[in-house]
Amino acid sequence: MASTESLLLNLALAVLFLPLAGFALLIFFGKKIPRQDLVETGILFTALAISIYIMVQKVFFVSAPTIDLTFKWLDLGAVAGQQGFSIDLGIAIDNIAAIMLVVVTLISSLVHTFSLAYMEGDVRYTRYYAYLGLFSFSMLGIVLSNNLLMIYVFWELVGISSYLLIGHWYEKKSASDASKKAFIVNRVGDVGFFIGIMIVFTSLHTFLLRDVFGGIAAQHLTGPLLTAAGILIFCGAVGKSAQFPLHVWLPDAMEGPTPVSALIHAATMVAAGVYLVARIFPMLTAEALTVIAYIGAITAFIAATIAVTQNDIKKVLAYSTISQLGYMIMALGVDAYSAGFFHLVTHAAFKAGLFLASGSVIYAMHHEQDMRNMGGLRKKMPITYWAFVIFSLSISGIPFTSGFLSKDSILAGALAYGLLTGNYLIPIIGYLVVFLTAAYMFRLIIMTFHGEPRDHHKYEHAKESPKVMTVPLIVLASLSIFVFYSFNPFNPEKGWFLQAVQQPASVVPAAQSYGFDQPVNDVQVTSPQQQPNAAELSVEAQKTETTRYEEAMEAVHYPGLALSLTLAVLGILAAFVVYDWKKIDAEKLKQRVKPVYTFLYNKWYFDELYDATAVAGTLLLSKSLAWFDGHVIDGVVNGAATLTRLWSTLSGKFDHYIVDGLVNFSAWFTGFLGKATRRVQTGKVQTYIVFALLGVIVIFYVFRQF
Amino acid sequence: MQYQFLGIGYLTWITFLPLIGMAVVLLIPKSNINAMKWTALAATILQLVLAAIIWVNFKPSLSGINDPNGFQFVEKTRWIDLPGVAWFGHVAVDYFLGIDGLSLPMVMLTALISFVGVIASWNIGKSQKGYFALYLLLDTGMMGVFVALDMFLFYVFWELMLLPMYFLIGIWGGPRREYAAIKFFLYTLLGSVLILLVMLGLYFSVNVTDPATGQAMHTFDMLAMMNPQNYDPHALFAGIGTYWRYVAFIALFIGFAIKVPIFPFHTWLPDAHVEAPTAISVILAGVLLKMGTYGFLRISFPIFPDAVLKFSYALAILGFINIVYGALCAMAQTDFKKLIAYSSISHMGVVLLGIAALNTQGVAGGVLQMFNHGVVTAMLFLIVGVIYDRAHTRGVNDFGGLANQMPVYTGIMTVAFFAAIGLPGLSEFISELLSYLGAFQTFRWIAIFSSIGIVLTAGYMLWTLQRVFLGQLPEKWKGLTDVNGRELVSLVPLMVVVILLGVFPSIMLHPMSATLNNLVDFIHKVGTGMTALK
Amino acid sequence: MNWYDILFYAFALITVVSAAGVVLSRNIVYAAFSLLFTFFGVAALYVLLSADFLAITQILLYVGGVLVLIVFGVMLTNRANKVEVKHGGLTLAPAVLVAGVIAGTLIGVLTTTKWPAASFEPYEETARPLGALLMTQFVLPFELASVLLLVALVGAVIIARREKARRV
Amino acid sequence: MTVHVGLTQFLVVSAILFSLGIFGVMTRKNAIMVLMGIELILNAANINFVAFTRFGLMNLSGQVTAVFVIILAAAEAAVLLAIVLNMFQQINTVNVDEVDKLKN
Repeated sequence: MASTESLLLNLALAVLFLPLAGFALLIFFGKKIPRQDLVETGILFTALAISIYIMVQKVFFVSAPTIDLTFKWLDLGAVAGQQGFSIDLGIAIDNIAAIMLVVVTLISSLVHTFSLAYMEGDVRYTRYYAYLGLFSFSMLGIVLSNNLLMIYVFWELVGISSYLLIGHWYEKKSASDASKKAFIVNRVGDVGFFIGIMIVFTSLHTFLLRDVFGGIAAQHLTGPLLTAAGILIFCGAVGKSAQFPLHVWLPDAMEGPTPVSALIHAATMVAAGVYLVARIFPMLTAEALTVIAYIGAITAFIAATIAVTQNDIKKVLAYSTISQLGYMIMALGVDAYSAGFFHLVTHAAFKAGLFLASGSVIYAMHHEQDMRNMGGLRKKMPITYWAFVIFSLSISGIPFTSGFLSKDSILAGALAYGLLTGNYLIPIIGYLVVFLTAAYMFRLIIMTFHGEPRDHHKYEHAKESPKVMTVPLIVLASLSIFVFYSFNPFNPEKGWFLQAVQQPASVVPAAQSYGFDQPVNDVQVTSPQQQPNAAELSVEAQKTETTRYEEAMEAVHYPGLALSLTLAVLGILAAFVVYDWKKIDAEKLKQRVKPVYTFLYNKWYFDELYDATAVAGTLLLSKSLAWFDGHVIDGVVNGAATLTRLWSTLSGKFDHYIVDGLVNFSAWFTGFLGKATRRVQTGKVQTYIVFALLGVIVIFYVFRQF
Repeated sequence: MQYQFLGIGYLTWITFLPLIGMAVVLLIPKSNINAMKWTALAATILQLVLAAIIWVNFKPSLSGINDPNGFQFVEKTRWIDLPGVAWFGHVAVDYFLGIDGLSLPMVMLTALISFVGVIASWNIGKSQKGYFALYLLLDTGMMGVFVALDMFLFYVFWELMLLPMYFLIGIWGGPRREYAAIKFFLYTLLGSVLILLVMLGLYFSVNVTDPATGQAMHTFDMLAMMNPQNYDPHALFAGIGTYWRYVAFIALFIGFAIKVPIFPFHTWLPDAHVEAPTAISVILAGVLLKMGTYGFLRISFPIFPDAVLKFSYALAILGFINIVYGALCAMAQTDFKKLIAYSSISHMGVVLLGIAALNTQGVAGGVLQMFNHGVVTAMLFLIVGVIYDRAHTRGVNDFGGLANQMPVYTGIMTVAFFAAIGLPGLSEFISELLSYLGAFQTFRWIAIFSSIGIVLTAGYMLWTLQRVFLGQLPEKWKGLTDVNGRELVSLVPLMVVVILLGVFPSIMLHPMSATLNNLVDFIHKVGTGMTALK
Repeated sequence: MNWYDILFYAFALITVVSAAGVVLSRNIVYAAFSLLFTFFGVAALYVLLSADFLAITQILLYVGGVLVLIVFGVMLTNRANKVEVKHGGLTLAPAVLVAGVIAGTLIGVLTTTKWPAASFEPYEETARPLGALLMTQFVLPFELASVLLLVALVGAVIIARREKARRV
Repeated sequence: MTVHVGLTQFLVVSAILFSLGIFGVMTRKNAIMVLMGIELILNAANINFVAFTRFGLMNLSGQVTAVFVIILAAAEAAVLLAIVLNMFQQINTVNVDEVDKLKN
């Protein structure tokens, strides 16, 4: 291994374990260290610096697609004559991992900085930073893992950090409820993930992704089972990335501190689901991808519709996050791998920014989160306001922002997918969501920053946040500008980012794949499984002639771009018409579509549905089983005991009256005989002698032989 | 022999050290309670040290199970030798001790839990002399079960541990202690009877050559029972896959299942746990339950491999029922101890599921789960004990907000709870992972349905966590103090083990792998009749 | 009839008559004295049977030991001779009957039995071979007998010396 | 009657003695008298032993047995007299038919 590569691996390990060291330090010696917050923040900035170095090195200078470090973690030996059981684990750095490293450490360090002010004076300030460290460690672990098992391990660990951070203010019932809900809902998805892993391992005897892909390419795992494995692993992503139908936990997770929401529930952890799908992308079959695309599209639509009606600033952002995550998932589902990942990165920046900005607002408004009590904050908080606007433009997909680049790629991909498969529902939903996104984002801005202040008391006390909070906003806002990703503001294709993030070729059998990456002229010839190395294959594919997919992309790129831009602008306009210029009375509009509004306002009644079915059902089942256990099973046991006792009573009676009766009778009878013959028993020795002698004489005469 | 101290083998020492301690305790005057405690503690610490020495000297490459040369620290002498007994003929019982990769984790677990249990017994309120004497006797019985290789000896230890347990629950227990103790005793005794019957059946079926006299004789040697060629062709249990072998396997299974406990033989467990004092709950959940599954692996499986192969599906289904049923029942409980008791049932289901898979990873996962569950459940019961000592109630709904009042306690508890949930990085994750992986390979659908248990476990554990530790602190608990030094001494070693094994499971898996591979191989080869019969 | 026969019948008569006196006498002292004659008669019969050692032993032990003991007993228990020796629970008739039947049976059997040709051996001194036998073939019974005597001695002393217990 | 005195005559004497002893034991109440009866019985038995030895039907062990019988009689007499004395002290009687405490 080249020295650069081993250096990068060591550095990656350092990045991974630094936050863990910080966590341990704060948990065990938290009280003894001065300024614990700065320790952890410093650690994160160190990690950021190293990550940037790793990314630059990897993306621009290292030619190998993947740097890998694998070690044997567990070896159970082998049953004689059979394949042994061992588990290899390790880390790998490829381009997307390197980019994710930077994203995670960047957002994390900015959030750390932001929290210095936001969380100041909190009861469990040290604990808060410790958990942030634990989270960073786990998230980096997901990023660096080169195998499904470690991903699962860190997957659970981010889950637990998320649990701890959502429940940071656990004195509030709502907070502890929300943390519990988040963990359990995630667990549901994780079970699917777990089963998927089991399918993969049982068929291929390895967790290492490269060997998994190799095995699938060698047809060791095919057919419906492969599809099932893909969908089941995707279940993990459904949970973590809050996709329909497991999206219900994310809005509740807003009970946690706002910086946590920014870091975990907007930028990184929830994006881990998308990252996971990207990681396993080569093994997904066409059916699995279709499922993924639909789940993503449905999620994007549902969340966007709900976001339009919400009044809590963080809830709006939460649904917006779900919606955007749906976009990314949908992108992966429609085979727009690069676009999905691109959106993940850009979204991380602007959504973290949005949350931090909302945090800034909440901080200024003394923990007021209801937008109906805000308004007119533009003048009080100019930096926050402008950052907010930039983020909103970015999420709405307005040109010259990063969001425009990534979102446009996704929409183009969806459109191409529709073109190739005839399945237009997905692009239609995609475009609908563009409109909704722009509308609810600007509704948020207008309600918060424009117009007249509604709560004058809080308005009076509001002021711009301190520098530690605004500087992260400025950094994130600047990262929402196109130049960081591509110099061409309208087409990111040739930018470094999309050059670095190339779609890996599918390893599934040709019959089970979309077949988009096959040349236009010759659909059937190339079968990917003949070429084991997925990464090489992707490079190959790019170099050869135009594939069907590229052709479709070519066809839809500019029309799609125009359409999305139009819809976004319309959405912004709609928001202004209703909420700023008040051409249409929002209240009247609500009244007119009251059933729809109520339905949306209540989040499509998902929570109620789950409470009524899954939760209540489980509790009912558990109660009835406990009853069953206590009364039936234990009843049988106790009944057996009672029966035994009854039996023993009966047999006791039997014993007393029959058996003992016989004994007593025989005793009585003997006594009777005794009484009858006691006259013989005179107690006089002589009598006995007489009888003895008479006996002797009798015997003598009886037995004499003459 | 190499591993001896004062001419007596290590295993004898580790088994009978507590008995020496018991003798000392009995000699101590009644008033000197401290001396008794320290004697008990010294005995268990010595035991732990000895266990560590055994651990260090253990050779992981040896296979054990059916191979007399695969056992280590073997001690074998004639114990009972009666040349002519009516019906039985020449009765010879060996004092046959030895460990392999299967018993090693159990020996470690017993030593560790016994040590922790003594510390948890520090505040026993009445007749300490009797308590510690019985406790040490119990310790000897438990250790003996895990090192005995002669079935008769095994049975003796098995019964030996029953009696002190009965008294420990029945005298030092809670309000319904008599009911619980009798239930425990009768239930276990029922199992013992079945084991005894099968043991006698096996005894009469097996013929070996007596090395001393060169004559054929019956034997209680487990290893001899595992070899199909030792069976008298006309005996009850001769052959492979014969009717009576299935019957015997089921009887033996029920005998051990009661101990595990496996649905529907589990109802003694919640009662016993609720009534038993903390330390006894710890021992009960930590060690005693493992004896059942240990019995499966040590006796049922290798002696009746054909029956195991036939019934493995049923075993897996029982494992599934245990997992889901236990978890659901736990969810409905409001008594903290009862909740953990049901969670034990659920977790022991994972063991059953793993070992029913009959492949390396499944069995290894099962055995590791036995160890891990022992440690984690011991922690959970200690935790309940801590809170019960202070608040004198175990109602989950009576608490709330303890996290602020008792931060260190909450921290330790969180580790234990998350270990029980199966959080990666903590020990139970590895064992559950391996068990499920093994089960998935053999019984795909059962493994999938069982994994519902993962969600349910998270559900009731977190719900409990929330009800007890989160939220507002009720006014009446303002006076509760955090864990004290003694409680930390009992909790921290367990916590270290939990985390250590969560990160480096190889520590525990490596010594057992050769043995378990041999076990799996043996079951498949002998169970399908691949080894020629006489 | 030779001297031997005459002597036999004489001593047999003495023995039987005195024995009858023992069992028929109403006075216990007379009975005791009659017993004395019986013992002498038996000793004489022993002499006639050339059992010199036994004859001496008979006189020494029975006359010198047992009889003296009996007389002591009589004296210690008979307060001033006033105790009439009553006949016991059995009336005379059945006793006579039983004894008669026994006697008749025995004598009948004895006289009708054909004894093997008895070799009337010449007189030999018996003390020496008896001693040898006791020390060889019968050493164990001999020792046992000595132990028995010791036990009887000690036991007799203890029983006789026992404190007067409460009357019931 | 030319028959010389032989075995039969001795045995007859012994039988008469025995019967007289039995008669004494049966009819007397006084324990000492009973003892005397027993002594007669024992003497009768001894005569038999010695007679058998003399007439060659038994070797010298007959006499040895007689010696033991005498020893036994002596011991028995001692013990019995002790018992009688004790009995006399306790219940003030020497009549065996009054010693019936075990009855009822």
